Amino acid sequence: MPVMSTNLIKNFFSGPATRPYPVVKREPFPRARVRLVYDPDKCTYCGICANICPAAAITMEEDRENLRISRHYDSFACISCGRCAELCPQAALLMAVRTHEPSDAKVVEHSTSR
Amino acid sequence: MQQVRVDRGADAFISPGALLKEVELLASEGVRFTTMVCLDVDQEFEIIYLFQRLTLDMVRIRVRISKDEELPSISSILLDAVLMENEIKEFFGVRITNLAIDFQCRMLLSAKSPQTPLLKVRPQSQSLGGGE
Amino acid sequence: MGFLKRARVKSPWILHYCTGGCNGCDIEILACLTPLYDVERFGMLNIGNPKHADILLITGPVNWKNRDVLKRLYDQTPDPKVVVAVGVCAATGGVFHNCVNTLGGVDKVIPVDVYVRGCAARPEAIIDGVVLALQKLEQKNSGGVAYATGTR
Amino acid sequence: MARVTFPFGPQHPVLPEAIQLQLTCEDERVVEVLPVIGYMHRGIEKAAEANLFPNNIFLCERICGICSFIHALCYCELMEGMMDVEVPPRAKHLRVVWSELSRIHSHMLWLGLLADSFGFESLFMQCWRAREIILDTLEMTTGQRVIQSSCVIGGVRRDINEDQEPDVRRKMDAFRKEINAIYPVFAKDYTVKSRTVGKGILPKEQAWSLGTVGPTLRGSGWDYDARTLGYAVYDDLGFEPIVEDGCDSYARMMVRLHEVVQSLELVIQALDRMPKGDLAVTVKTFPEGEGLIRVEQPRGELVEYARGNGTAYLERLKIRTPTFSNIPALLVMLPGCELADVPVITMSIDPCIACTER
Repeated sequence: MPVMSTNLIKNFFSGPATRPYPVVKREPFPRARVRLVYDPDKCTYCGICANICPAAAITMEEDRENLRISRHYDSFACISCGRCAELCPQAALLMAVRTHEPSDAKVVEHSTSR
Repeated sequence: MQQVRVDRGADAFISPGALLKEVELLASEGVRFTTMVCLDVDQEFEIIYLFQRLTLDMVRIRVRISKDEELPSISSILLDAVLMENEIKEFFGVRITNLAIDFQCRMLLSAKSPQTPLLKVRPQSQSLGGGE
Repeated sequence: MGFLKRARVKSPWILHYCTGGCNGCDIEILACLTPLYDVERFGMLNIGNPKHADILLITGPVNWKNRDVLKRLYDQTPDPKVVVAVGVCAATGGVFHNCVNTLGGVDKVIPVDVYVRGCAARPEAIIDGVVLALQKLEQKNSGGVAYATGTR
Repeated sequence: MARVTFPFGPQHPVLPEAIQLQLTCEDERVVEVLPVIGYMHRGIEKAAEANLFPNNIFLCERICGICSFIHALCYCELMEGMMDVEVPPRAKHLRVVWSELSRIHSHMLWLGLLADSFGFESLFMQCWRAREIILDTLEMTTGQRVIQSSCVIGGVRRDINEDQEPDVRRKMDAFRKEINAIYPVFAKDYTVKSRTVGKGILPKEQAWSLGTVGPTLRGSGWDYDARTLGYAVYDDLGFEPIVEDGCDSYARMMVRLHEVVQSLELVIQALDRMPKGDLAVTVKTFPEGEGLIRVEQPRGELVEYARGNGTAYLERLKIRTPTFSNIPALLVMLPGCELADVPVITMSIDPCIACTER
């Protein structure tokens, strides 16, 4: 305890270290990798992201009758590795810095090719 | 042994009967157990024992046994091998005898888990995912 | 009883249990309790006894061995209680989706009220999740929502 | 005397992870201990056979969230060795920077948890506050706090560019101030010494024969560190393993404390020597044959073995994690100790259950 006391006194006068999170929101670092943003207009449904996804969060489904491909993205399975955004040839996927908000139900995003 | 690359078939296989004698010889030289790797090769198990010398080089022993053959445990000579032997027994169903501590295939898996998960072809009688 | 109900919402006690993930979310939960994110500001306290807890923070995909432990912890926690699944493996299994020994998601075993996304979940997201859990606790307290009845 | 057996865990406030120790006690003294593991087992080795081999990086990273970068590094170095890929020198230096940063963050985390295990709350808080500087550096440079996902086969995905480098150095200076304040507390404080000195003795001979690795081995007087094998660029950096002769919890703690300071110097050295150039090379082949690699994790030596067959799927991936070989040491250290010392001694091997059970 005696050795620690100098630290304690210093900490007492150095002001709080706490980030008052919900009140003051700290800007994440510009290269942070948190959330996957998808642009359905740019997507060509090539399926590279679905093949490479290590968590199987992106899946592609082929509807042979109507010649359509639908893409499903489960953000509750996404591990934010950013591999898909790196490999997307159309830059339809981006990693954004905004933190995910909590939710009370699992929702899967769908989109279908025209 | 190199840090990374090991060419296949670089060292000879020894028979399971000669295993204990070989390990005893190594242990008397001050060699300690590092790990063992089990591979499911067609109708046989290939088991690689890796040891470490005081000079930090690695020593390797390879054993090939058929799937229903028994393998003596080396845990009586090197006690710390017991966890890895239990793991192999559990994951592959290798019949290892004379284990110093036998977890009865319940070290990592539970009764409801899929049994012997690392076999390439699982026995038909076991269902995947257990039962409720 | 009005005082007890209010006290429960103003100072929820947390029980943290790891059901077999990678630890990433566990250390982020601990990071929430330490100076920089300090959830004790909200009156939250991390405790080791399920009988004192109001909020269960569960991380990791459930496996066959600790499924029973998790059920037991859930049963021992007194009503009203809120379950928060932290991290994507607690929600769906995430990267462990094809691992043989996992069940994939806490909601296969016990009912989950709040999901927190992220791998690993950031402390900011965990704080947000706990704040949402508090609202759920308040609703359950005032009888707005029927108590979770369990899947058994 | 009556013997009592009772469980320590799987849910216990000292251990964030699920492990059970079945302790048999006579009065306050532990006479027998049996670790019951398996509460965190997922089956990663099987899943690694079912995944495409580049996807296994992200799976291997999540064996353990604390030393995740080094798990990814180990897998990538193994695959590169099997496919004869030459990694660009800049990527090698970046790998050293990030693996040493994650070593610092793991050791600071452990030092805090050790302080917590004997009830020294203010020290716990101070360690974790200092650790956040490292986490900020990691987030700034790789994009994520604990699971960096920045190592790929053939190089790295992220760079520390010119605008970031002064910032990283500033953060390292800030961290040095913090560790200078924490160091004397661990080294000299009466409370810390009375709870760790002479507790959990692991004699030198037994430390070798039981197969312990990492700080547990080095705390018993063996100068073995897998970094001396010279993967990445460790052979170019001035690196000497840290050894203590005490054989007790205090010695193991001092090894880790010194390693924090050493890792800080390694980070600075790697930043100074960092050459310019490419970050990664493209890999077009598939792994074939067998490979074995040893790298040093914060907790000790990590051994990985892989066998490939020339396709995109591995035939077998075997991961021997450090805690797996440190657990037998608990069977020697715990019997004979007092019940109140069980958390401290268990913490002193830095158990990582997620690693052990994979």
